Amino acid sequence: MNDRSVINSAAKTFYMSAGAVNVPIVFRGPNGASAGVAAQHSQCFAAWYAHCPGLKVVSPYDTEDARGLLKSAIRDPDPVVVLENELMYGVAFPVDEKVTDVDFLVPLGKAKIMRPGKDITIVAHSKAVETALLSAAELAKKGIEAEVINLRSIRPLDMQTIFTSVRKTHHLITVENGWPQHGVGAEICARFMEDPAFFELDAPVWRCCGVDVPMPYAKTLELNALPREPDVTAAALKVLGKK
Amino acid sequence: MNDRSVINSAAKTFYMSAGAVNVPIVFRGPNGASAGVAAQHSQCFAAWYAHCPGLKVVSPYDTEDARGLLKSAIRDPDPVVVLENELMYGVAFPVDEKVTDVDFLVPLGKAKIMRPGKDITIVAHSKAVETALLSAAELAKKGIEAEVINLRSIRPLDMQTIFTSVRKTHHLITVENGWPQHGVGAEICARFMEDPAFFELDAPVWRCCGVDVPMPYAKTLELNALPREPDVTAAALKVLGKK
Amino acid sequence: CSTLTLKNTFKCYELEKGPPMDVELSREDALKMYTQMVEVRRIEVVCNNLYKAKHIRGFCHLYNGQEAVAVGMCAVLQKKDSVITAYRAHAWTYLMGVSAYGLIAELVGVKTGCSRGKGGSMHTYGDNFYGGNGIVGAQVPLGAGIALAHQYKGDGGVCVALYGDGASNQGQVFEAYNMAKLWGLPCIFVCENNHYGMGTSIHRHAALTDFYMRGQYIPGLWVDGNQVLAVRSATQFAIDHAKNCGPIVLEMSTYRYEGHSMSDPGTAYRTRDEVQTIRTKRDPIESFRKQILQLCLADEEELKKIDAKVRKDLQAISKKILKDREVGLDELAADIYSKNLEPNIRGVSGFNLKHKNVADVCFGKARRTPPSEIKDVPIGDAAFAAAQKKASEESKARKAAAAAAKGKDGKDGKDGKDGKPPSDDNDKPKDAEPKEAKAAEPPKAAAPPKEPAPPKSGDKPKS
Amino acid sequence: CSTLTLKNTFKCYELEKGPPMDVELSREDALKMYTQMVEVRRIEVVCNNLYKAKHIRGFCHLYNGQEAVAVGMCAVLQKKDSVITAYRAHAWTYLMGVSAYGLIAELVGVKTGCSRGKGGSMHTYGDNFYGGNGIVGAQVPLGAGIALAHQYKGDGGVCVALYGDGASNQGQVFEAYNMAKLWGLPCIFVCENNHYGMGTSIHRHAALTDFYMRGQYIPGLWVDGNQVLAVRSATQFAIDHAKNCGPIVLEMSTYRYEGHSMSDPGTAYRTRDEVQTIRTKRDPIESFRKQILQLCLADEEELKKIDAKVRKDLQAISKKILKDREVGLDELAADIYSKNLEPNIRGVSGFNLKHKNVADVCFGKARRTPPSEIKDVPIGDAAFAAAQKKASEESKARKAAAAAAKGKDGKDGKDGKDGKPPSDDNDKPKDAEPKEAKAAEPPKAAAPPKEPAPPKSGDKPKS
Ligand SMILES: Cc1ncc(C[n+]2csc(CCOP(=O)(O)OP(=O)(O)O)c2C)c(N)n1
Ligand SMILES: Cc1ncc(C[n+]2csc(CCOP(=O)(O)OP(=O)(O)O)c2C)c(N)n1
Ligand SMILES: [Mg+2]
Ligand SMILES: [Mg+2]
Repeated sequence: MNDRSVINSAAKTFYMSAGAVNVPIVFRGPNGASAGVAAQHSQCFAAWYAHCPGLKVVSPYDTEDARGLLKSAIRDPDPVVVLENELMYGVAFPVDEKVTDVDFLVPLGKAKIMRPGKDITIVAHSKAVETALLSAAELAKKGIEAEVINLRSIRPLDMQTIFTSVRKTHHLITVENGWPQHGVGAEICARFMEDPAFFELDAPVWRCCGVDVPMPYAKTLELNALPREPDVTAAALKVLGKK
Repeated sequence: MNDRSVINSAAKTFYMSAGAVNVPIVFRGPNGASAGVAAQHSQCFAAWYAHCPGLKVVSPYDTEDARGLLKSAIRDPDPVVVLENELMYGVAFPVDEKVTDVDFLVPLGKAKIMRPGKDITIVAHSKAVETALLSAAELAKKGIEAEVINLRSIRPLDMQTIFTSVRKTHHLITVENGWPQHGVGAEICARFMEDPAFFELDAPVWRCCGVDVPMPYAKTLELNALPREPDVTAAALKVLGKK
Repeated sequence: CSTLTLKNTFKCYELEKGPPMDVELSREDALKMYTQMVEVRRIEVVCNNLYKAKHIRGFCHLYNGQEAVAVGMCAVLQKKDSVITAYRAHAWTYLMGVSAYGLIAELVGVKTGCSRGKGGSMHTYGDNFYGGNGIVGAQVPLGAGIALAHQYKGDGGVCVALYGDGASNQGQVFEAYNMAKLWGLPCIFVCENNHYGMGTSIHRHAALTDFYMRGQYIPGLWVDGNQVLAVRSATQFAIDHAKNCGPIVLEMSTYRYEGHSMSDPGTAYRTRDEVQTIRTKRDPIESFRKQILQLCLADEEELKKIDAKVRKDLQAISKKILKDREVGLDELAADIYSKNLEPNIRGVSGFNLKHKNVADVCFGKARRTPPSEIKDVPIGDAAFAAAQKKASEESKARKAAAAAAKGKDGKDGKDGKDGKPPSDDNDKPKDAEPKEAKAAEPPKAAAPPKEPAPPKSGDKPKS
Repeated sequence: CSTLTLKNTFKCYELEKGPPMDVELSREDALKMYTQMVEVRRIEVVCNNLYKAKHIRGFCHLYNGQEAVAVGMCAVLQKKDSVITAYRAHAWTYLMGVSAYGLIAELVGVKTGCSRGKGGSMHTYGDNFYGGNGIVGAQVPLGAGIALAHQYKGDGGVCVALYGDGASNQGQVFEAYNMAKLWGLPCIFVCENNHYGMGTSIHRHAALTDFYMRGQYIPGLWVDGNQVLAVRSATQFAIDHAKNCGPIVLEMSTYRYEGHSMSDPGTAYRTRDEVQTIRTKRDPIESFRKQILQLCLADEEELKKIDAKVRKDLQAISKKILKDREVGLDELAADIYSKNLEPNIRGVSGFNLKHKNVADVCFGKARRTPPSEIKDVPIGDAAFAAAQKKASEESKARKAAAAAAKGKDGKDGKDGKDGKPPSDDNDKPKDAEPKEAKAAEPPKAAAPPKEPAPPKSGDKPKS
């Protein structure tokens, strides 16, 4: 099953059949960089899949996301791509009891505010949410309240949640571990250009992305190939004009 | 040869081998929508390939582009993806004599100004350049001088040419036949957010893209699934605040 | 009902015996199949004309010359069975239950088309007909998946997955073979060998042109695909095989008269002579007509009447379709998703379109698997483990019986040599039952589900 | 030099005869191969330890138990031949000329690594060694492509494309088989059957576990891959075959002692007993050691000395590597492109990195094909047409000779029955020479280039 099959057979059939044949399938698997596995095993496919109408694409961050989004994907009548992060497989998160309910679902297409704040909005997905939260904690020490948004879904993108947040914070940065060009952050920038929320921005949107190189193996290079807390914090300060 | 092979074997090898093994290969073929061939045969892969470092991606529009870019691709020591447009195969363009020279090359990574103008910049690639040119002609009738830029290369993106143009015109729209989300226009929007040229803009950048649906077969739907001259002209007028 | 002996119509590969050579043919069946063949050919004639008149656009792949394959196969397929094919799909679409009107209208791109004009020539669907597919070979693994659904549901159906000689070289075909064999799927792989890919003769694209053998470890049957009765027999044989023994590969040897698609005159890579010879000597309709007359199941007059009626009906349909309209522009953004999440869809210049679902007014509805149909049956590795468990239990039972017969203790059904309980073996897929402890040799295969005989093709090294 | 008779080491598939069973072994070769096997095993022991000490990270696939395959094959490969394999690449990397230092350093991720620490365990390269590849099966079509380069350049080299038993089910392997056979490529496909994929025994992943037969129309040879002499003979045989007759498939039956990768203890899907039995009865190093002693090519003492020296050398290397440094951060953006076009590369937060090329200070240089090496030789379809033309000319020559012998006219070398000139045939690829007119029957294959005997596997339907 290659990428073209996902697109051509799963994503397009409902439309091509004018609604006669839906394709209730879930594609799930590890996505993005793991540790020390080098270029061929480290690639974020979020933007690739989310480029294509007909697919729904989700990218869980924590336990709640993983369980709730996967269950929603399975119950959804359309093809859903669930992009999991290998590094998060081993991470335990405390969860609310409701999460263990058999019918616990996280709605597809809705972002989640992980931490409220009034000074700047940080949008991220998958493991980058962790980076965003770390950065928000750091910013808090400087008296800056960052609102962290976990996208959860990449297609559709829940722009309303972001717009609403920016109407409050007037500043936005995006954080992703994928490559920049035609990435998730790029689309968010474009959506701002095209929405009245653009005029709420006090500074241009800024992207923190994976460095635009194949993932190197060497540890220091690998560490530096993805955005880390200080990068995000620095970007936030820059956007806020505090540095 | 599927997309992952293009990326994993061709794009990443030079980096993974620390420069020991270069991959001088050219992938060429028709890209994007043809006529009446429906969803499975109509998809623009420009953004997909250009997402990936290690690849060079070009998207010729006319005869000069097709010949010059393909020859450059063949002579280039790196993997190059040449995205041709099936509908342009049959279109003849008048060419300068120099184009027929055996050593005629079009440099990879450089955009071309197809028509100079001072009021608004229209950036496009592949067949959408035609749409942009038609729109420029239409705008000229209204006394608006549009500068049309043919991207030619999608990776690397020649942002300098666009920035320079916008420093003059202060207005920008992008035109592409591919889907909007994480597309070529999206990246251009993001680059503007991150560059001082942002402050040269008198209005947000606007994208004209393929409609966010799989390509339908029925003729009227098909026609309406891609941006046409009136769409681009309307977008230009809107960005210029003339409507 | 007449009996008739088939000649030179089958070649077997790794099969003990092929289909019976004596076949029965009733007057009713004869007339039905004859009519269908005439219909599907006539449909293509109509499409050809509509294309030339520019009412049909884009790709259009005609089936002329191959009619006996679709008609012969559909003659024995049942409602519960399913079919998936490539882009040369007109005849299949029609025979799987889409009306000629719905089919041709789809090609013309109007609202009355079976996909409301949104799919076109290659993307037509019906009940248990999973469509044409424009990506060479892509339908084959999908077909194996449909067969898996039949197995999972236990509905007794088989899936027919059709592909061309050119497609037979696609890697995904071999991946589908492998999994179908491992899991014993009720899948009939059918290579419609019309001797050419897209301008490429079989000898230039395939290293082994015996397509019925290319499953290698899957039994195969070569069939004269221009003889509708041979096709029908072979299909019945294949259905029985698929249900009882798992996958089988059929090669339907046939020929296409027209070019690959409408843009190919079809003469650049083969001689006019070649086409003419097949037309005169092996035409599926002509030869069946002769058989019918020989067997006196109908007379010349009757058949001519059928020809005339089909021609007239289709002419009327064709005329009527041209008066139909395309769907409205509102359907550009219809049915992207079965359950849409974002009401506004981006048009060329902003989020100015509204998603809508028109599925309900179309021929089918998005069908969700009702909870009652969701079963807890093992598939894939779990099915494999279940088969192993069953085999192990049977062997235990046999041993226990033997031991009992010899008057020894039955050891409580455990047979671990070292006294370990069977569950000590770590090689079990999740959810699988414990099975016997392994020997130190690399493990031997348990019988795949439903597969009585082990594969034979692999057992004959020469030295 | 001693002579020795191999036993139970080969099984042939579609081959008239296999490699000779009597092989010669010189003292020099014996010691060389013995040393190499000890080295590559010791390298893995070192890697294993370094991994456990967290100096090596990520994936790390050890070769323990399979040493005879790489050592036996490299014993007869020549400088002009090339190799490509999967991620289980350490032994191959070393034997293809990368120093143990460069190899282990790469795994440790330091600057002295053969890929400067940027590739890691799976991405090591050398002269004519096209690397490991982390994508299961991806190296196989690349290998066919390298073989095409050998054919194109006419350099007399062959390409060895290695893959695992699990990878053997990948569709792209079958696509590579087909094209290699059609074009007569000098490609040796080698399935290193270590009996497991990633925790999946061959019987759970492959419908036909005779991997040497899976080329179907490509001859195959089963080899006891734990006997280095068998491997060496088989490889020489395969090289001769590949050069003269095109592709061949070798199955090297072997076993891996360790888990799939370092994160797999390797005991969940097989018994400890199974591993232990192979270790004691079929270890490639132990059994070769016995052979050497039996043949009196060296004495126990000498071999022990080798063991000790290898152990000592590698310990020293390992120690030294741990003092090496990683490349500087400036190399994060180095060598993305051989000819970079955009000086600034985007870092995590803006275009703040500079691209640089360090290829020149590394072990190799980006090699461009010099114009003198670019040839106008037919490949692919053109090669096919050329072969057809040659066959046709030969047949004309034969007929002419026969006619001359019978005293008839030679017909000016034309033999079209209807007097048409041969160029009347439209079925020619662009650039190809005209060839004989076709009969009305579907065309028969011309002999593929360099392939003397037609494929036989397809000629045996049972009924
Ligand atoms: C993956 C893919 N590759 C190439 C094509 C272009 N193409 C369309 S049909 C065709 C030939 C297939 O021939 P065959 O399988 O023999 O089917 P036939 O047309 O004879 O029915 C090709 C190469 C495609 N549609 N999809
Ligand atoms: C395309 C692809 N699918 C899956 C994987 C994950 N994977 C890595 S190794 C492996 C098993 C391959 O086994 P085999 O070919 O027998 O090689 P061995 O490890 O035994 O040498 C799998 C499934 C991958 N790397 N690439
Ligand atoms: Mg065909
Ligand atoms: Mg293996």
